Formats: sequence, C-alpha cells, structure tokens
Amino acid sequence: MSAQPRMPTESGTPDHFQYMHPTLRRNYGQWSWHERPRPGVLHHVSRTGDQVWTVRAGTQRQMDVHTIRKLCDIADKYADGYVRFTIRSNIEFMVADEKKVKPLIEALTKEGFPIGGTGNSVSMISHTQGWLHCDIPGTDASGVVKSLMDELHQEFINEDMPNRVKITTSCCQINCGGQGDIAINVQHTKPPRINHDLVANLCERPSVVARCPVAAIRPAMVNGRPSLEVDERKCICCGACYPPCPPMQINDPEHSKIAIWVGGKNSNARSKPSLHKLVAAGIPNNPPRWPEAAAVVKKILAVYKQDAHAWERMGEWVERIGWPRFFELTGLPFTKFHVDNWRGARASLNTSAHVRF
Amino acid sequence: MSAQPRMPTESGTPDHFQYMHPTLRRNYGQWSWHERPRPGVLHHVSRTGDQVWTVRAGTQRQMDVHTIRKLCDIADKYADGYVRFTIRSNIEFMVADEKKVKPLIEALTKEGFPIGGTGNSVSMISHTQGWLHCDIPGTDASGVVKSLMDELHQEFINEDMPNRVKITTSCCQINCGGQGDIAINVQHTKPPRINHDLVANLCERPSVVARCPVAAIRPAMVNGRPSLEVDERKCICCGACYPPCPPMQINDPEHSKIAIWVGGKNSNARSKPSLHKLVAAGIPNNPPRWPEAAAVVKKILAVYKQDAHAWERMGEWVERIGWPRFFELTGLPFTKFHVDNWRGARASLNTSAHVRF
Amino acid sequence: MSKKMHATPMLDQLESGPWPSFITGIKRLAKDNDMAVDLLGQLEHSYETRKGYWKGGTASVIGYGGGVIPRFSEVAEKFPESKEFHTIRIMPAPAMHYDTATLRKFCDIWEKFGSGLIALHGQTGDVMLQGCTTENIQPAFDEFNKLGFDMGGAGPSVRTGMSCVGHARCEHSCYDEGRAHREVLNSFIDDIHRPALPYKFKFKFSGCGNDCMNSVQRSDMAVIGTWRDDIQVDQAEVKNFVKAKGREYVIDNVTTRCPTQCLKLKADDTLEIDNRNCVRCMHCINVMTKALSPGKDRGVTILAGGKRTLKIGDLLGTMIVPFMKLETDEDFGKLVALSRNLMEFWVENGLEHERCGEMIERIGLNNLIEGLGMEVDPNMVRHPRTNPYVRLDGWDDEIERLKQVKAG
Amino acid sequence: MSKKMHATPMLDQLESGPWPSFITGIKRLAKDNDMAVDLLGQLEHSYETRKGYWKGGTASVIGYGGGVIPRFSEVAEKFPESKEFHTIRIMPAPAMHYDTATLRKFCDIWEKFGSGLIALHGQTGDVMLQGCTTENIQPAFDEFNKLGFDMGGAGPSVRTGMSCVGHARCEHSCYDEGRAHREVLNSFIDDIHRPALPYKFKFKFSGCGNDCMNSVQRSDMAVIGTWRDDIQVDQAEVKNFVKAKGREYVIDNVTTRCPTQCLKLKADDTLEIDNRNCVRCMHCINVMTKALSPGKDRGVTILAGGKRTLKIGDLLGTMIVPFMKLETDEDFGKLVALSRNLMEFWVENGLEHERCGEMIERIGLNNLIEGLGMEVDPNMVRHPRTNPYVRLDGWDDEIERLKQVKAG
Ligand code: SRM
Ligand code: SRM
Ligand code: SRM
Ligand code: SRM
Ligand code: SF4
Ligand code: SF4
Ligand code: SF4
Ligand code: SF4
Ligand code: SF4
Ligand code: SF4
Ligand code: SF4
Ligand code: SF4
Repeated sequence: MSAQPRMPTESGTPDHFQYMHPTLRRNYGQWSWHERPRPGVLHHVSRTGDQVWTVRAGTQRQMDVHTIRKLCDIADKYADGYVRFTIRSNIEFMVADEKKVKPLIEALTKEGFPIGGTGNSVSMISHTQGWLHCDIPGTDASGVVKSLMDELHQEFINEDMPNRVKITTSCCQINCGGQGDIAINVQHTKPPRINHDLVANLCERPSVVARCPVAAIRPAMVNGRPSLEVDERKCICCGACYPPCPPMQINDPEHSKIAIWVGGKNSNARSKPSLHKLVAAGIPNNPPRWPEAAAVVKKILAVYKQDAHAWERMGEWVERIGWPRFFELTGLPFTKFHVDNWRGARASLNTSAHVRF
Repeated sequence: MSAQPRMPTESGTPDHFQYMHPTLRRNYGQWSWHERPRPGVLHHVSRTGDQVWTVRAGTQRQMDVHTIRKLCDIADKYADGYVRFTIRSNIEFMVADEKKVKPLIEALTKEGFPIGGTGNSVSMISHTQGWLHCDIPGTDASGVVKSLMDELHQEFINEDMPNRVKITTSCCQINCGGQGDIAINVQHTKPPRINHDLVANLCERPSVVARCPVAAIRPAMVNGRPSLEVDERKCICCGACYPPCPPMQINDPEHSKIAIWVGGKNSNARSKPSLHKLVAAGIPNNPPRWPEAAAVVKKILAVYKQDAHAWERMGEWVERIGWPRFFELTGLPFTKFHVDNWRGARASLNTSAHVRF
Repeated sequence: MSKKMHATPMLDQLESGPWPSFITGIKRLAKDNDMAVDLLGQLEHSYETRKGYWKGGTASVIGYGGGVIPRFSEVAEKFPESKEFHTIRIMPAPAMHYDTATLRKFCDIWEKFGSGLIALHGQTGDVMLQGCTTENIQPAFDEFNKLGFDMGGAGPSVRTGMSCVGHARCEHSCYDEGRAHREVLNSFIDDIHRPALPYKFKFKFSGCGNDCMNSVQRSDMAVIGTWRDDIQVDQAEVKNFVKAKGREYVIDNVTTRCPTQCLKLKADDTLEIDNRNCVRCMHCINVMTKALSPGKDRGVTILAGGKRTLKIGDLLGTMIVPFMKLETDEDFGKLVALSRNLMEFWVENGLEHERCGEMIERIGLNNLIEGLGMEVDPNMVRHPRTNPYVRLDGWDDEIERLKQVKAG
Repeated sequence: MSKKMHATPMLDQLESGPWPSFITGIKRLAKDNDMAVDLLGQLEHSYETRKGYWKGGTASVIGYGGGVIPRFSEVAEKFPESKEFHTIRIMPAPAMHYDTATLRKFCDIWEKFGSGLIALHGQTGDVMLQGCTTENIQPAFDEFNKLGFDMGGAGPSVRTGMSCVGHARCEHSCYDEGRAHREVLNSFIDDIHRPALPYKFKFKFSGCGNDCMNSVQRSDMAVIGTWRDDIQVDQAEVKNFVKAKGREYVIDNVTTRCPTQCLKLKADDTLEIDNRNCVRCMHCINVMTKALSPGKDRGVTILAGGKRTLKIGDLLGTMIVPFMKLETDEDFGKLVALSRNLMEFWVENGLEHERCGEMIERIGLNNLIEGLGMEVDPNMVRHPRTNPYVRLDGWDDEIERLKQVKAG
C-alpha cells in the first residue's frame, strides 16, 4: 500500500492510430471501394492503390485470457499483429497481402473460431450480461447467445439471407441489447412480489414510486413498517421498479418468459430506422439451451430467407408482404396482446381500408 | 293551432329509388365502366348496355328558392326531371341520351352555373356556416367559398391538375369542413377574453373546465360572482371553451387569423388516408374577398400543378418531394410553429438521417 | 313585404365573379322577404366588424328533442326581422337523389314558412332549411314530414347518414350503399331524434376505398366496400388500354403507383396481379376503369372512430372489421347488429362529450374489439406493438382459446 | 489454487456445438482461479433455479465516482470465492483497434488481479474486465491506467462513446469518426468519471447513414456522416456493373429500391440521379460500391434522444442538425460546442432519471431547438403538425425574425 494514493490519469478515449494496422493507418480516409470475396472476408481497396483483406471471426465475447491469447497468437503469426473488434464482438484480422488470407482462415478454423458474420449472414447476437453478472436478469445472456449461435452457425458462416440479419437479446425488460431484426427479450408476466421485510432497508421509496410508468406503486405501511404496495390491475410487469428496489421481486423462474420481436432496424438504408415489433410471447425461459425460443427464431428466419427479396431487411420484408401474411407464413398466432395500447398507440393502428386477404 | 298536436312520422331516411333517375334505378348495381368525355361530364356504361351521361355543375350551396327552381326548370326541360347533389354541393343532371348533353350544358352555362368539378379539377370547396348562421364562427363561410371559387373558376371547369383537388374551409377551429388537400381554417391567436358579467348566467362552468384540452381553465370568483379564469400561458387558443360558454370570447376581429393546411386525404387510393398539415398561418381574416388567403392557396396550387406527377394527390406529391422542398417551392417560411408538440408528436419527427438538400 | 334594403357595400362585392353568388340569391329573396333583408344587414355588419352575432338557445318540434339549430340574433335591435333564424335539418334520401317535383315542394314550403334559403347540403348531408322563426318551425316541419321526410340529427345523437352515389351510378360500388345506409340509420331513429348519447355519432357509407364520403375521417363508423377475391381483369381491354396510352404511361401511372407493387405489365401487354398482396386501394381500377374491376366476392371493411379536432386532434377511423359480406338479408342484419353493438359499447364506456374515436384512444383498440365480442386481426394494425408495456399473464389461455375458436 | 469444481451438468451442455464456448473458457480459467470455480457454481445454480444471484453495492477507484459495476453474491455462503465479482469498464480506442502487445498486457493484468474473464466489448463499447474483488479494483485499474487506458462510464454520467471503423477501413465514411469521437468524449472527461447528470448520456458516431453503431436508437446524441452535393458516379463502373449483373438486376436491386425513386437506369446503361431528391440513405452506394460514392461536400447529420424502453417506450433519435461540416479544427470545435450545449440544456431541463429523448418528448422538439439557439428546419420533421393546438400569437414576429436571420 503506497502512502500517497495514485490519482488516475484522466486520459479519456485513447488515440486509435497507435493500435491500428499500418495499412489502415496509411489509408485513413482514403478507401475507395470494397467487395466480399467470400463469407467472412472483406476486400477493401484504397485510392492510394493499397489493399486490405479482413477476415472476420466469431468469438464468445465473454473471453478467458487464454482465448484472447490464442487470438493474439494467430494475429501475430498470420496477421501482422493487429486486430479489431466489431460492435457485435466479432474479431477482425487485417492483412495487406491476399496470400495471407487462406492460412489465416485455416488457423482460425482449426482453433474453432467460425469465419463469417459479413454481408447477408446472421451475425453474432448482441450480447448482454444475464446471470453471469447483472443484478436484475430474468435469464442468462451468454448461454442464450451460445445456444442460438450454435443453431445459427450455418447462417453465420454463409451469406444466404436476403440482407444482413442483426439479432439482439436482452436478459430483462430494460433491454440493453438494443433493437434487432429479431430481438429475443425477457418479458415478465406477473407483478413483482414484494419482500416487505427488506423494503425499509434496501429501497429508496420515492424514487421507486416515480419509476413506475403506470403509477401502480404507492407507499404503504406493512406490518407496522414502511413498505410499498402495487396495484396489480394497473401493473404492466415492466420490471422498472426492480433495479432501484430489489425487494420488488419481478423475476420469477416460471413467469418471467421470453418474447420475440421482429423488424428493428437502425440503418437508414432505403427505409428509415424502425423499432422492432412484438410477434411471439409466452415462450419458456428454458436453460441451458432455450430450445423453444430457438425454434421460433429459426422459423422466422426460414420464412424470411425464402420469401424476402434481395436487400430487404426483415422489417422491410414484412412491410411489403404485410403483417397478416407474416403471421400466416410463420404460423404464429396474432392476439389482442399484439395490438398496441400504450401511449401513441394510435400511430400503429390501421387507419385505412387497406386490407389483405 | 290544432288542439291535438301532430306527432311526427318517424320515417327516417327515405327510400332513394323513388327519387332516382329511371336509368340509374334500372341499372342499380349494374354499372360496368365510365369515362369523362369532357370536364364536368361523366359517361357511365352499364352491363345491361344502358348508358348515362352526367353533367355536373357548381352551385352556391346556400341557395335561394329561386335558384333551386331555376335548376329544376333546367332539369325538367333538358334532363328528364331528376337531379342529385354531390357531397360537395355540386348538382348533377343525368341523361340517358348523349344528344341531350350539349343543350343541357348550354342551358346551365347560360344561367351561370359552371360546368366542371370532375376528374382532375379543383372541385367545389366544402362549405360551412360562418357568420351566416353559426354561433361560434371566426370568419364567414359562404363569402370565403364564393371568393375562392371565383379565383379558382378555371380550375373548376378544367381538369388540369395532377389529380383531384379537394379544398375545405372551416370558420372556426372546430373544423366542420373536414380534411382537405388544402384546408383554409380559422386559427385563433389570443386566449379568450372572459366576459365575467355573463359567466354566471350563461355558462355551465364544470363542463367548460372539462372541455379545455390543456386544463387551462379554472373556476374563480370575480367581483364576488362565480366566474372562470384562464391560465394564459397554458392556453393554446383552440376555442373549445367558447361553444359551451359564450362569455369565453375567443373570436377577435384582429387576432382570429387564417391558417392553411395541406395534404389531407380521405381516399385509400394508393396511399392510406392522411391528415392535413399546417403550412401557413397568420393570414389576415379579410372580408369580403380574403385576398391574402386566396394568394397562398393559388401559389400552392400552381406549384402542385407544375411539379406533381399524374395521379399524385397533393399530400402524396409532398411526400415524394419532401417537406423541405415544399417550403422551398412555395416560398412559405418554415417556423417553430410547424413542429408538432402536441400528444403523439413523436410520430411526426424525423427519426432518421434521411435528409434533403 | 318590402322592407328597405340595408346598404351592403362589402357583400355587394360578392356579386361579381364567375361563381354563383349566394348574395345575389339572398337579395332575390329579400325582394319579398324581410327576414332576408335583415339577414343581409346583419351579415354586412359581421363583415364590417369581423364578428358573428348569432347565439344558440332552444327550439324543436313536438315529439323530438333535436334536429333544429336555434339561432337568435345578438343584434336584433338593428335587424329585427331576422332575430330568430333557426335551421331545420332534414334527412334526404341516400346519395341525395331528387325528382324536381320534390325539390319544388321544398321550395314552396320554405318560401311559405322560412327565409327561402336552403343549403343543399350540409357537410353531414342534411338538407338545411335555413332561417325560420320559432313559431314556424312546427308547421314547416309538419309539411316536410308529410312529404315523407324526417328530421336529421343534431346534438348528442346519431347524426344523419351519408352514402355515396355508388350502386346508382358507379361501377366501383361493392355493396348496396343505399340499403346499408337506410337499414342502419333507420334502426337508430330514436337516437337520431332524442339526443341522449355521450356525444354525436356519425355513420358514412362509401361503396369502395375511394371513399367519396370521406368516411374514414368524418364518421364514427365507416362502412367501405371491398372484395376478397381477385381483381377482375379483362385482358383484352388491358391490351386496348396499353395500345391507346403506351406502355410507359401504363408503367408510370398504373404499375409503379400500386402501393404494394403487386402489378406487373407483361411483355404481351397483359397485366399480372399478385392479388394476395393487393390492399384493395382502388388505384389501378380507377385508372383502367374498363379493364379492371373489383373482384366478385364483395363486402365491406368497417372502421370506427373518425372525427375532427376536438379535443385530442383529428382522428382517422381505425379498422375494426377487415371484411364482412353484405348481400343477404342476414348480412344486412349483421351490419345493423354490429352498429348497435358498437353504439352500446360506446354509450356504456364513453365519457361525456367523448367521441367514439377518443374512447378507443383512451381504452385501447383491443378492449373495443374484445368488448364487441370480436377477434383481433393483424389487418387492424399497421404493425404490432413496439413496446413491452403489456400484461402477458393471459397469453397461454388466450392462445388456447384462439385454438378452440379456430377448431370450430 | 485448485478448488474442486462444482458439478455443472447444465452448463456442461453449453460446451458442445460449433460456436466458441464461454463455459469452456471459464473452465480453463478455473484450473488455476478459484473465483472462476465458484462463478461456475453460482451460474449453474442460476440455471437450475432460473434466477440471478448478484446484487449491487458500491465500489470505485480513488478519484472517480463511476466506472465500476459492483457485484456481490447473494449465495456467497455456497460460492465464497466469487462473493465479490465486480466489473471494471475501460474505454478502448475508437473503433476498437488493438495491437496484440496491448491485448496481451490486458490479459496479464487481468490474470493477476481479476478472474481472467474479459468481455470484448460491452454493448456501450467498453472493455469489460469482469470478476474483481473489491480490494483488487484499485491496483488493477492502476495498471490499465498506466497502459494509457481510462475508466469508462457508468451511472448517471456520460458513457463511453462508440465510433465505427469508418475512415480506418470503410469507403463510405463521410467524416473522421475517430477524431470526432475523441474530441467530443474527451471534452466530457469529468462527466464520465463523476456521475452527476440527471441520467446516462451516450454519444455514438457513424460514418454514414448505414449507422453501423446503431446510433439512431442507442445514443442520446448521434453523429452520422452525410453529404450535401451530388453522389459521385463513375459511369464506366456503372456500365461494368450493369454488364456483370444485367439490367434487370440493377433495376430490381438498385433503382426500384431507392426510397425516393430518384435513380434511373438509362438506355445506355448509365445511371441518372435526381440528387435533389436523394435522402442520403446509402442504399445505391451500398450495392454499387465501386461505381457510386458519397459526394465530396461531406459533413454530419446529428440526431438527439435515442434510447431504449424505460419508461415511455423505445425512442429513436430525432434530427436536430440536418448538416454541419466536419473538416477543420473550427468545425470540430463547433461539434464539441454543440454537444456541450445539448448536455447543458438537458442538465438544466431534464428531470431526474429522464433521458434526453424523454425530455424532448415532454417539452417538444421546437423548445429544444430554440433552447440550443438553433433554427428549425423542415428536415427535422416527417411532416408539419396535423393539429391546430399551438399558440400562434408570435407568428408575425417570428416571420420577421426569420427574415432578418436570412438577410444576414
Ligand atoms: C465492422 C462493422 C462496423 C464496426 O466498426 O464494428 C461494420 C462494417 C461494415 N458495414 Fe455495417 N458494420 C457493423 C455493424 C453494423 C450495424 C450494427 C449492428 O450490427 O448491430 C448495422 C445496423 C444494423 C441495423 O440496421 O439494425 C450495420 C448496417 C450496415 C449496412 C446497412 C444494411 C441495411 O441494408 O440496412 C451496410 C450496407 C450494406 O449492407 O452494404 C453496412 C455495411 C458495412 C460495410 C460493408 C462498410 C464497408 O464498406 O466497409 C462493412 C463491412 C460489412 C460486412 O459485414 O460485410 N452496414 N452494420 C460492424 C460489424 C458488425 C458485425 O460484426 O456483425
Ligand atoms: C359524385 C361523388 C360521390 C357522391 O355521391 O357525391 C363522386 C363520384 C365519383 N368519384 Fe369520388 N366522388 C365524390 C367525392 C369524392 C370525395 C369526397 C369529397 O369530395 O370531399 C373523395 C375523397 C377525397 C379525399 O381523398 O380527400 C373522392 C375520391 C375519389 C377518388 C380517389 C382519388 C384519389 O386518387 O385519391 C376516385 C378515383 C378516381 O379519381 O378515379 C373517385 C372517383 C369517383 C368516380 C369516378 C366514381 C365513378 O366511377 O363514378 C365518380 C365520378 C367522379 C368525377 O368527378 O370524375 N373519387 N370522391 C362526389 C363528387 C364530389 C364533387 O362534387 O366534387
Ligand atoms: C351545419 C354544419 C356545417 C355546414 O354548413 O355544412 C355544421 C355546423 C356546426 N357544427 Fe359541425 N357542422 C357540420 C358538419 C360537421 C362535420 C362534417 C361531417 O359531418 O362530415 C364535422 C367533422 C366530422 C366530425 O363529426 O368530427 C363537424 C364537426 C363539428 C364539431 C367537432 C366535433 C369533434 O368531435 O371534434 C363540432 C363541435 C361539437 O360537436 O361540440 C361541431 C359543431 C357544430 C355546430 C353545432 C356549432 C355549435 O356547437 O354550435 C355548428 C352549427 C352551425 C349552424 O349554425 O348550423 N361540428 N361538423 C354541418 C352539418 C350540416 C348537416 O347536418 O348536414
Ligand atoms: C454491460 C451492458 C450489457 C453488456 O453486457 O454489454 C449493460 C448492462 C447493464 N445495463 Fe445497460 N448495459 C449495456 C449497454 C446498454 C445499451 C446499449 C448501448 O449502450 O448501446 C442500452 C440501450 C441504449 C440506451 O442507453 O438506452 C442499455 C440500456 C440500459 C437501461 C435502459 C435505459 C433506458 O433509458 O431505457 C438500463 C436501466 C437504467 O439505466 O436504469 C441499463 C442498466 C444496466 C445495468 C447497469 C443494470 C442495473 O441497473 O444494474 C446493467 C449492468 C450489468 C452488469 O452487471 O454489468 N441499461 N444498456 C452494456 C454496457 C457495457 C459497456 O459499458 O460497454
Ligand atoms: S438487459 Fe437487463 S439483465 Fe441484461 S444486462 Fe441489461 S440490465 Fe442486465
Ligand atoms: S413492474 Fe413496472 S408497472 Fe409493475 S409496479 Fe413495477 S414499475 Fe410499476
Ligand atoms: S367550422 Fe365552426 S364556425 Fe364553422 S360551421 Fe362549424 S362550428 Fe360553426
Ligand atoms: S381556448 Fe382552448 S386552451 Fe384556451 S382556455 Fe379555451 S379551451 Fe382552454
Ligand atoms: S366511394 Fe367508390 S363506389 Fe362510391 S361513388 Fe366513390 S368511387 Fe363509386
Ligand atoms: S387495387 Fe391498389 S393495391 Fe390492389 S393491385 Fe390495384 S393498385 Fe395495387
Ligand atoms: S457507418 Fe458507414 S462509414 Fe461507418 S463503417 Fe458503417 S458503412 Fe462504413
Ligand atoms: S442514396 Fe438512397 S436516396 Fe439517394 S439515390 Fe441512393 S438509394 Fe436513392
């Protein structure tokens, strides 16, 4: 223990040039065009004449140091000692010499890193924390992602989809996973049970009351001690009260289920960005492999793959064929729960005589 | 005065067949196709082989009995004694013999009834009450319609627009005129002045309080008598308090202005029905001819006529070219007032990087 | 009668120009009607001061609660003859057909009892007999009533209905609008005449998606014709059309304008239609009136909740029935039953002065559909919900129930 | 260290299958790290009981208030070695470039002070060093800090930023994302490290409308590359593309997919672009990477207010700056100033626990724009308001002011 505590160097976001592959650094802002010679490989050409091949491989994201070192070994041996990671936790190796591509791919494949995730593939699922680390999860994250990526392996290493498919997961209704072509999210179906013994100690009551989107929580005295009570008819089981007040136990091994959403899109390509829409719910939260959720995802992907036009993202495809057809083709039931009744729901209703049979 | 009052015969909506032109009656539900031989004339052909020509003429809607009798005379002489009225107060004469069309048109023209309003014309403006009869108008209706139709006469008798143009007017913010390709509506710009002396007698105070969309009205005692007060910072000058409580004087010779709206559409043809959007405001309410409002309308029509594709309704055209271009082409200024901040405004914002320069 | 005309320099300016002038008309009346004289005087006064001078009040006929719009002048001391200037609303026949004999009778009655000013028609479709003294309301109405016409709606009541010319003269018409109009409206006669609803309720009937009655936005219940099977195509006429207009015209104006891109002009100048993806928008049929027409398996789509601005902003109606047949007596019976159910649900659940559409906004469409004992359908939405703010504990039971419903 | 492994029959099932297994990885760590042994035990327990067993608390490093996510086990009696299992968030370089030397140092430090488990990267872009005792947080961080890395954001603070690979390897890139990322984020260092905002605030930087950083929905301020002039077209490459793929392919995949229909494939296999109507969506450029590229007059579009669900539903960011140049030092200075203004406005006007987007929803976009001292632009809306619920008494003054602004 040093007598004088070390004060941090507030260096902020570090300079990227120091860690950048030299070919990228040299051609920063100079790239001219690219193509994909095969799934998992990008070929970029610079206006300077330089070229670079990128090999993209899947990882488990939650990596042990041995795995990272293995990736470093490969980078050192086959790829000039530089890598980068994508927003979806894929790793990318850049090489300036086309001949290095094949051995690099072989080395990665040998070590069990799938090559793919580019172009019209299903890329790595956006990954959150779940039971491994978060304090509020209704399910796991790493296990769900691993299970699904096992199932979607072929779709990762091939580019057979109409367009890129971005899948997200979220292990509670807070949804750190973001919007997705397909989103696999926890959905609670029962109001929180309140552990009244703990409220007084653990809970900042006014802020919980304020957090509830439907004003279903009010302060109450229970067994002579300050606690909370929930109007169960109002409660929409969103779980927002749980993070600020852990005694509001929303997670339930049985009643925290999984819901699946379709058509989220962040890019501005063609259509404007759009939010994903509920398509299926009531799916059991079934570790270690979540087969029921996987089945729904695969069904949706299969129909999309078969029916969509080239370049149509999932949501654009559904817009074209219409939601009635989506439910018909996927065999998913359409229920009253699909009809929005939250604020602004009006904008989601069919205020026209446009109808499909 | 009869001793026994006559009780009404509650006959409801009468049978239409008794008043229907015989050719229409005979071919009810049998029509096969139609065409427009010239502006103001429709030619319908039935599957039975029957044919009918319809001549459409404009009226002032608010008709004196002499005008109606004149129209009846023409119908009797040239059109088998039957007429019908359209939803836009145009009158239609049906003849089963093509040869009758020309003399009919001549007779109508001679009497000053413009022939047109069909196809891609600007049809009669939807007409409301205004100062002629309503208890809450900020402007007139008949005079506004007359003035504008004088200006748009050529557009009524010709079919030179990209698609049908439906114009509406409304003489207060209640808007009996409905949605329109172009809507010319009163817009109040100052909170109601309260005539406190009258409130106690004329006003059902709780219902006025309830009527305000922004809860700006509260009961108050003024000069020792029950009255109301308005939070002027909250008030959006909608005028909703005025009909239930005439002492809430919203109409103002100076500050009740005119606003112009664009892109309302009721039909389901191509695009879904849509609401009209604010494009211009602050236009003086200027009887007897409202030249400032007419100028804006004509400017918009001119740009639409020149720039839109065939079959594009006003709103569809703007959607295609984008609102930035609309404001540019019309020269109308875009202001903070155009940006929606009412409930559900979110759906009207540009939540994308789509941008036009 | 020959009261002296007021000076009306502003109104006089409305006598020029090519459009028929209501001022000229009223002046014509004023020749032998003092009420018209003072009406012009008051109107000129409004033009000068930019203010209205009518106030409401009460007036009606024996037996009915509504249908008359009472107007009393606030400037009666200046314009005494038009101090009472009420409007009587009369329901015309569907699609506003008339023989001249009837119209002439209207004129005669109104010349006798009223100002002689008749609006054909109000925006809700009424014949508006404008300008009646309180005293003359009853005798005037009696005459119209004897002629076979009844009072229209006003106040918190079912309002006069409107239907398009449709079956009578339009090839697009997908159902008998006149019949639907009469059967529905005439089943609410009591609610038309005796205002006792939370607020007004309007029905409009359009024979196809062109919606010439503006029903989507201007009625609480909109009945719009449509079809379930394929668009009828006369390929010979398609070829004629292509020959007359050229392929480019057809591509630019028909195929590329289809909102769901389900039309294809083939190399041999015939048209291929992906009917499963057609949303029955009417556009292609509108352009090629001779070659295309709605399918044969026709019926209606029903929307609920259209209205104008007050108090939450304009509402377009929202689909509550994607399709129902409307051919047999039984079908029409079902339409009437549905309209009664909707009305009852609204009467029970609507707040005071809350239109049907505002209620839907407040309670959620799903609750309306459930309350009507109907099933939701994906056609009712643009897209499913985008938020997780929904109680899903009933999910399994609901899926089970839907299975049973489907099974039989 | 060699604590006995717990039986993990459920987790074991996650070792099969083609995707790299995190369980296999943690098992590897468990060979000489007892924390990993108990971590697996607790996780298996979660899998069996379908519940999580971590709770929050406090933990940080000297000088900073945030950046560590503290986790204490609720089942520490069973799994004592992982009773403290905190995460340290470290900000990587823009676009997550590494040389292997640095990564290896990460591994060494983390093997020494932590569990050996590193997430590359969190959804907000942090390196997440997962599994640290309270005691080891400080020494571990010190090592990373000395290596040139700083703590990321957590709590009500500015969060770690994200920028796409962009300039470094992407031909679509319209500005220097890395520079923008660093200049903006590094101007908020205090707000990153000492949580004192109403709630979290995220910046994301995407080089073009493809938005590979999901900035529209996942950041409070999104900076997205775009251009103002015409798309650059290499017509020779267009012809090559058409030759290679065929005209039909180009029509089906390029021209008909343009959202504003402003592309035309001409008879001579060249492309005509109505640039005034192009909305910079990127689609055509995405398909024809060699023939088309963004214009030369480049800059950024800025959106504000994206976020996820709580508590009013997901919000997409909304455009607040249609275009600004981002080339010179001055330009970058303006970007930083804008981000500071936005932040200040939000700090002043946002309620507690209210994200920027929720504030915009509450106060109205026009008030934000005015508050920022900027001018509204029709590009900021899909369409102007559809309701008359607006106070217009300021209209004339505003028009006058706008005229003056325009005049200079
Ligand atoms: C590496 C990465 C950026 C980074 O800095 O990390 C990246 C890189 C590229 N993206 Fe991306 N995108 C990356 C995440 C995204 C995301 C965000 C995400 O994955 O969560 C999106 C938005 C997704 C959404 O809309 O929800 C995204 C939407 C696009 C699009 C638009 C696709 C569309 O049609 O909607 C393009 C254009 C295209 O497909 O040609 C694109 C194109 C590209 C190109 C072709 C750009 C280029 O010329 O180099 C890059 C190669 C892509 C490939 O896989 O074939 N990238 N791209 C990210 C790789 C993620 C991964 O490992 O899977
Ligand atoms: C007579 C009338 C119905 C009635 O029962 O009164 C009528 C009659 C016809 N309408 Fe209509 N429409 C009539 C009001 C409307 C309205 C409502 C209105 O005017 O307020 C609309 C909805 C307007 C809107 O969207 O806001 C309307 C939207 C259409 C459309 C769709 C246009 C579009 O592209 O959006 C068509 C289709 C077309 O243009 O071929 C249509 C087509 C027709 C056709 C061609 C139908 C037919 O085959 O006979 C009729 C002759 C029209 C002509 O003028 O060329 N009619 N039509 C109404 C005449 C009004 C007038 O005097 O101007
Ligand atoms: C006469 C008429 C205008 C015309 O000259 O054609 C009219 C006139 C009045 N309307 Fe209307 N409305 C008329 C059609 C409409 C329409 C159009 C329609 O029915 O298709 C609408 C829009 C559709 C709708 O129902 O929303 C309409 C929306 C309103 C509203 C707003 C309702 C709302 O929920 O937003 C009010 C205010 C109210 O009801 O409190 C209103 C109220 C009124 C009152 C009763 C004003 C009042 O509170 O005293 C007006 C009486 C004027 C008078 O002195 O006669 N009027 N009103 C129309 C009825 C004539 C008829 O029976 O044929
Ligand atoms: C670690 C991470 C998931 C992951 O495994 O990648 C994560 C984990 C948590 N998020 Fe998140 N969020 C993470 C990215 C996101 C994102 C994605 C993004 O930043 O692009 C979002 C959606 C975008 C957004 O900001 O809205 C996100 C939306 C939330 C929210 C909802 C915020 C909202 O306004 O709706 C919360 C709840 C809150 O802040 O109260 C939240 C709260 C949390 C907390 C702090 C839960 C809590 O209140 O205790 C989680 C801590 C988990 C843990 O034990 O480490 N997290 N969270 C991500 C951060 C890692 C990193 O720093 O790189
Ligand atoms: S989604 Fe919920 S459970 Fe999962 S990491 Fe985010 S906050 Fe934690
Ligand atoms: S779960 Fe959501 S709705 Fe229910 S009490 Fe908690 S915060 Fe309120
Ligand atoms: S718009 Fe207003 S003023 Fe005009 S008729 Fe309707 S209620 Fe009366
Ligand atoms: S004008 Fe409208 S906002 Fe103002 S007090 Fe009256 S009802 Fe309320
Ligand atoms: S709504 Fe349809 S059926 Fe009725 S008149 Fe119009 S076009 Fe014809
Ligand atoms: S009716 Fe409309 S949707 Fe159907 S094919 Fe014709 S244009 Fe397309
Ligand atoms: S956002 Fe645009 S510039 Fe950045 S990596 Fe993606 S495609 Fe390239
Ligand atoms: S960038 Fe998008 S909007 Fe612009 S021309 Fe290309 S496809 Fe069309």
